[in-house]
Amino acid sequence: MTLWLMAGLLFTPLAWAVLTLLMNFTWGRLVTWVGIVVQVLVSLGLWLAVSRDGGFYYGLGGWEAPLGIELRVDGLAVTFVLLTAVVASACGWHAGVYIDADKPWHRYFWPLFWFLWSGLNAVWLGGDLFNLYVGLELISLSAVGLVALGGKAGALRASIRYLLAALLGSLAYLLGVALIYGQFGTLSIAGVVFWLEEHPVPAGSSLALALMVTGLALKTALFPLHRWLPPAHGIAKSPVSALLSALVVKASFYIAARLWLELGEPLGNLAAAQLVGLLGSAAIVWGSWLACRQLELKQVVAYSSVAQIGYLFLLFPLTYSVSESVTLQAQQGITLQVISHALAKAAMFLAAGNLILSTGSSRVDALKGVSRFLPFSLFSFGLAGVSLMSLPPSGGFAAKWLLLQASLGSGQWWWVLVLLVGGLLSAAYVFRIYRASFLESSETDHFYHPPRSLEIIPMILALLSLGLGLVSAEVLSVMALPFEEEGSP
Amino acid sequence: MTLNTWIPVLALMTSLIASLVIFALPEKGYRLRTAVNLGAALLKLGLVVVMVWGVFRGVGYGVSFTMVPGVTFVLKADAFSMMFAGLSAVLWLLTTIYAVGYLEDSPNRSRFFGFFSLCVASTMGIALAGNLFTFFLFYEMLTLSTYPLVVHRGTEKALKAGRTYVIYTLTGGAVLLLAIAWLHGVVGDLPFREGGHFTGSDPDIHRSLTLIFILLVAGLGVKAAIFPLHGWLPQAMVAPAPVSALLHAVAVVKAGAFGIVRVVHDVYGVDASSALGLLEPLAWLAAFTIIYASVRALWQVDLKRRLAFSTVSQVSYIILGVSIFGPVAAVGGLVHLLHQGIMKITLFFCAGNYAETLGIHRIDEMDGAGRRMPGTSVAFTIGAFGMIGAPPLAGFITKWTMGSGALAVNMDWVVVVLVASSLLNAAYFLPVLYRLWFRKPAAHWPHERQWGRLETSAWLFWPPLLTAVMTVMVGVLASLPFSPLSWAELIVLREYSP
Amino acid sequence: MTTPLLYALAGALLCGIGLFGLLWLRHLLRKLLAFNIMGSGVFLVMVGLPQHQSGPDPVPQALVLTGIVVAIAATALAVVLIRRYYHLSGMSSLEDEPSPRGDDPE
Amino acid sequence: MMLPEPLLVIMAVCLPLLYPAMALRAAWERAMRYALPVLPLPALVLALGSEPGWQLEMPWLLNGGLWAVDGVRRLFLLLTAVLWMVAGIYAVGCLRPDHLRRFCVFWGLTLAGNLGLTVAVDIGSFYSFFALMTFAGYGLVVHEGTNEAIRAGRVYLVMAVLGEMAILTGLLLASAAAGSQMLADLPEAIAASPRRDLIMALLIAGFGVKAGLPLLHFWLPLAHPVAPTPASAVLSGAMIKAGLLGWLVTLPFGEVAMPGWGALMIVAGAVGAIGAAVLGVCQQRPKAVLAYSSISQMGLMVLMVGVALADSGRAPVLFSVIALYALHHGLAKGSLFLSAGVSLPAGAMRRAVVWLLIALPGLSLAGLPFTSGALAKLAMKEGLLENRLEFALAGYLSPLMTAGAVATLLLILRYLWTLSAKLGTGHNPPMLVAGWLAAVGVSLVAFWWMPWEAGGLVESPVWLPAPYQLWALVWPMLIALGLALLTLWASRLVKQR
Repeated sequence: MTLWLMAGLLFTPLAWAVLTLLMNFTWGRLVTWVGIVVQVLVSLGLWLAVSRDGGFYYGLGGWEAPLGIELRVDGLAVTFVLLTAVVASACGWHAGVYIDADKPWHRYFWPLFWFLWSGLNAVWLGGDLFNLYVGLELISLSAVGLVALGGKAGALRASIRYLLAALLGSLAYLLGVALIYGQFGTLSIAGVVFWLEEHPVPAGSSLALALMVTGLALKTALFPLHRWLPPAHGIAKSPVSALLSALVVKASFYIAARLWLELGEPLGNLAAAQLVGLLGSAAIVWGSWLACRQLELKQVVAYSSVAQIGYLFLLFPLTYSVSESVTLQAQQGITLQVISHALAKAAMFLAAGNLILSTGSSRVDALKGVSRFLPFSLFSFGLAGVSLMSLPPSGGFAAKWLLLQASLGSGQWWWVLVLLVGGLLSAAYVFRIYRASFLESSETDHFYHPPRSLEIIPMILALLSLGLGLVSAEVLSVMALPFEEEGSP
Repeated sequence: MTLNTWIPVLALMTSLIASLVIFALPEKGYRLRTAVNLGAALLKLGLVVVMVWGVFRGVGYGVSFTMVPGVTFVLKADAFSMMFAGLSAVLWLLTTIYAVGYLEDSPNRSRFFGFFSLCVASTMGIALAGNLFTFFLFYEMLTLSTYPLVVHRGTEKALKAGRTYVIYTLTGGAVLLLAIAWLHGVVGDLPFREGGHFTGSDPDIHRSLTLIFILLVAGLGVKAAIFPLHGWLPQAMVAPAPVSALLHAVAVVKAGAFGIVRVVHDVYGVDASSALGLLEPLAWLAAFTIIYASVRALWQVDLKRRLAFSTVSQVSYIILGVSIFGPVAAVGGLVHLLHQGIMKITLFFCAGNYAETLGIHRIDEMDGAGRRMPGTSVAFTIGAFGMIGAPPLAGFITKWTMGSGALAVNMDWVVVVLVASSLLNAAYFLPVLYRLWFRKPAAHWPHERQWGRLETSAWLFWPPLLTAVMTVMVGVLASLPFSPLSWAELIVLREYSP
Repeated sequence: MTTPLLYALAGALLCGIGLFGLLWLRHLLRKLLAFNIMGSGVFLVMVGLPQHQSGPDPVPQALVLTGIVVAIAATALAVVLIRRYYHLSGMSSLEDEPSPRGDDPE
Repeated sequence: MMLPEPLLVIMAVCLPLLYPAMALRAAWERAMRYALPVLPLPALVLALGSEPGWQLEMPWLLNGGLWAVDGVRRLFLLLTAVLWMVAGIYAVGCLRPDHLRRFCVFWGLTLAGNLGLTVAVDIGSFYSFFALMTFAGYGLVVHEGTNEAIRAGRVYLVMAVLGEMAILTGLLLASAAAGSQMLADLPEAIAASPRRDLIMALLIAGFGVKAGLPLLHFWLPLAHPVAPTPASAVLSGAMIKAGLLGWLVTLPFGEVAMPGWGALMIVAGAVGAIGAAVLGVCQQRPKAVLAYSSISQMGLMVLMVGVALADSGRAPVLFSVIALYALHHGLAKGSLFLSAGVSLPAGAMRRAVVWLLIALPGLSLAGLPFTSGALAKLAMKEGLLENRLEFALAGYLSPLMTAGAVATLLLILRYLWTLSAKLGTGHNPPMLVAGWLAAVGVSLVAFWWMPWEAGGLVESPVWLPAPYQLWALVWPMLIALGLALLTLWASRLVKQR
């Protein structure tokens, strides 16, 4: 059964990518929606299977590592697979209605969308470092393509900038992989850990880790390597922005986190961990600050991503040389942050897109007084904002709670301040939007209500991110021992 | 899962679902919206009455599940939560009636009532929360759902007030979160328990406990508007009258005060708080707030602002009451939770009536309004005298009980504070009453509306009268069973002899 | 100093040059070429560094093959984008706005 | 069978308390006006018809309510009921139609408070009614709406609020010391309390505001004259006695001798009695003179309170004397105030009768033989006899009383003098006359059938003083007359120059 599920999971996206490449936009949409159903069902099935029976290793086509592709199917991975399915299908659904079918180049949306999806699945499930690289590249290239779909010069500039950053990050990562293989003779993280248990740490091996983490940080847009992100996320079509912010940046972070959790203890050092944490904090503050200053709605959301990504990197200091329980809390907290941010940010971008459609302008000022029309999307935007502000009962709150506990438990109280200030700063930019919408002005008497299907999608996502906090214990229990799985080297 | 598990959840859900339904209703669906509002309010009141009776007989209502690893979400009905729940259920009903009349013909009513119900759901959640974590959850929800109401008018002034409000409350929330998380880190997940948890606790953690207590009070003190964290409250008075009435007089500030009482009584335990030396400074702070805000109120010319400062002052009575280490004073503090709510809502209703019917906002415009609107003015008079502490009204019962309690534990200075506050209250309320009844009315009112037979719309007319009658009744019938005083005595009995 | 190690060092050098070019050059095609140089350097390191007693390790060879495919795909995409960008804006670089020093990989 | 007394007492309090509800309908204004005299009727029946000793328990009321009537309270209740009733009759006649309903509302509330505090035995309801009377009284004071009335009202209110707070604090402290919510438990507890002096000071000052204690009296000469005439009558006749009653029921009489407080009160009383007379004779307006006269008379009662405090053994006897004096003074002062509003008839004979009826209650105050005043004065004299008292100031009491009597008559003469300048000729509304005549009648005649006690101090038949007593009563009056004539002559002289 699981074999069929795995096969479905891996090959549907690729197959659909090829299939849709051959069609125009309208047909592609129809086919994609069928594919989405298949993919969601498969992801759900796999998630259920793993949550019942536990994780396993899966050699693709019966080939074993190192030459074959070995997949690691554990609770965390399938949770992310499911998350991807949810967010991507929401974006796909939304895009089908949102994107203008008349522009000829828009038909490339569907293949790129499916390549992106397959790349994401490859990253979540990837077991060895090189396959992760391939997955990352697949993601990057299709993401760049999606950004470029905007078609205007600005979109192209943003996408080229994005592409260069992504490629540089990939190469840095690949160089790290090369060094690792050169030193340890294996590509599997578990293998490296196994090797390190037997031997003393060779000199210079920290360099490999540093290179990989730096490359991935660049792809994740950690401050101060974040400057490619806001233009790309801000200028892309709303469903694309949602995909990029919700999932794409998470993929590179996911690899970085796995590397750090396995290799951080032997290869990393305290200063590096604290430095990464510090950069994360700077990202939180700086990103939020800039988000407050943006004039365009989607830029606000994009800078908010920069800030929210900062939280993720608090994982590094909070798991380095601390007690077992703190590590666990930090991991759980970050996992929740990834999920809730993915849901909330996707909801926010989609809602922002709808609002732009409604008001006919992408500026924050244009929202003046729209709340009197009870725009559904504004409501979704607001609910997603609750999660971003990490207020209860959202998943963001649960994440923040766990991170607070981890910071207090590890004695690194300075992250507590960062977390609290970050929450307030995010409130500042979220409330800026609310505020604008409540301003009564006589000028706005026209308001276009987008189709219901466009409006309902961000609402579902926002509600999911809001409700995540209430069920976070269950969600986390499925990812029992996240990132850690004894496996064959 | 028995029915008893579900009753608290249902009580919470009534307003939550009402809120969603109202959001979904079209703006023009006036009758249906009113029906949903009132139906939900009545249903909730019924559920609360059932729970009050049950709690009195010792039935346990509650539900809990693990939300985040290590933390449980607990809804639980105990005597104290029923006090707050009862207050919000009763006043929600009245305020809904009032708001229907107040917002007649004004825009954005769906939005208003939706968020309004959401607020009440949060208040209910705060009342029924069974541990600090759950409390915090609803506490923040309250912040969020009140913001749209504060800025409802959409004017620059309202938005500015909303901004101030959000800055204050979210910062307070952050501090509170820190405190709760820290406490959780030190001792784990603590359910509210009568008598508290820290009696005879390990001396090693006393320093942390003290710091956490300060943070908790600071966080909760924002909503409870303790000096110097009260700045948002007078500004938030730009909101429509029902909002000022229910939320700022009752729900929001009470949420803060309620939280402080919870912390002192049911987390730390009154013995432990006293032993840690935390109560005395809190009492002084509350006393200072009482006096300070009353003095500030003297200089306000806007009626609602004056009432707002009065709220700041009165809420600190609750805190003063619980921070005196003695059962009788605690009764006085707790009972004020209800009394202040009833009295202040009366005053705000009346202020709203004056504004809506005659266009009066400033105190110097109120000359002779008593002749034009006798019913409202009688209610206002009763409310004001209640605030002053004139017997036999609600405020007197509070002051008398608290004063007796303070004397019983030899904190004589509290009596001085009470008397000074009463004098100040008289100084800022009596001139208003004088203008109402004994000045000649102006030639014409700033903005008069005719409503037909009654002095104002019937929706606006009856709620303040009812609350005024309640103000009298809870005072006169203070010794009946199930009166606020008796209920507060029950709470304190359970707290002091757990 | 074995030959493979020499390869690896040369690869590292190429990487450095490529990185320099990627960050320093303005023209987009030059940047792209710099990327390719850097990629070649990485591949050199990859095949050069891991050595078995029994001669070259076959695994990196396979990996590098895949890597080259990926690099070609990326290059192709980049060329398409740059061309289109040039058509739309008439510019061959991204420098229309002042770029702050050091923190941006352009 | 339900006892009639509890029913009556509830009616007595609730009737005036609920009466203001009639103001809701403008059409009932006329009925409201004519209902004024009916309001104190149940209280009157209660005071006359029931024997003291019953009580009504209401455990649900405030902190546990208990209403009862004992001997002293019964007299106060009687005074209150009678005076409010005659003033009510008078009010029907004299009220102008503007703001009539407002006046009636405050009238009813004030009356309810005044009656209620007389029957209340628990602290909560006593204080509640006291406050009700105080605050509602404000409405009566400022009713006319003139600048003067408003100023007087402000002073009244400020003093009243301060007084209320003093009472509240005092009661709170006393109640905490006693651990009880009943007035009856307070005296003992106060006597034993370590904070005795503080409590005493607070209570004396608090009730003293109402009773016109010197230095706390400022509001009184301002407020009494400006109020409408019937309101002045009840203010000066009945409400002022509420302060006295407050002292009687709370202070620790008979528990322990407190010479210090006693002396203080005696001095205060003396200052009040004589000082008020000095100020009073300089007043131009008749009602102001009467207000000072009230302070002066209250001074004498304060004096007795002081003696009762100083000499715990005499307290029970003095209680009945104080009650008697209060009753007498209330009725007489009430009819004097009411007389300030009548107009003189045309005929000379009738005029003479009217003047006689105006003067008689005044002379009664001064102790004219065969009046209630004579009885009260004699009882007081007997009660304060030097040889039965044991404290330092006892020797000064007799001259003080004499001086007081002189002062009283001087004030009355001054009142008549100023009144004669002011009273015009004209037609009186019948109800006004009826009210006034009733007041005079009650003061002069009905008094003798009232259930007062003289504590066995005055030989019967009480209304006929013994010769030596006669002289004791008369010679201060002669002095006063002499002084008055002297002044008159002197002023003529000055005018001629």
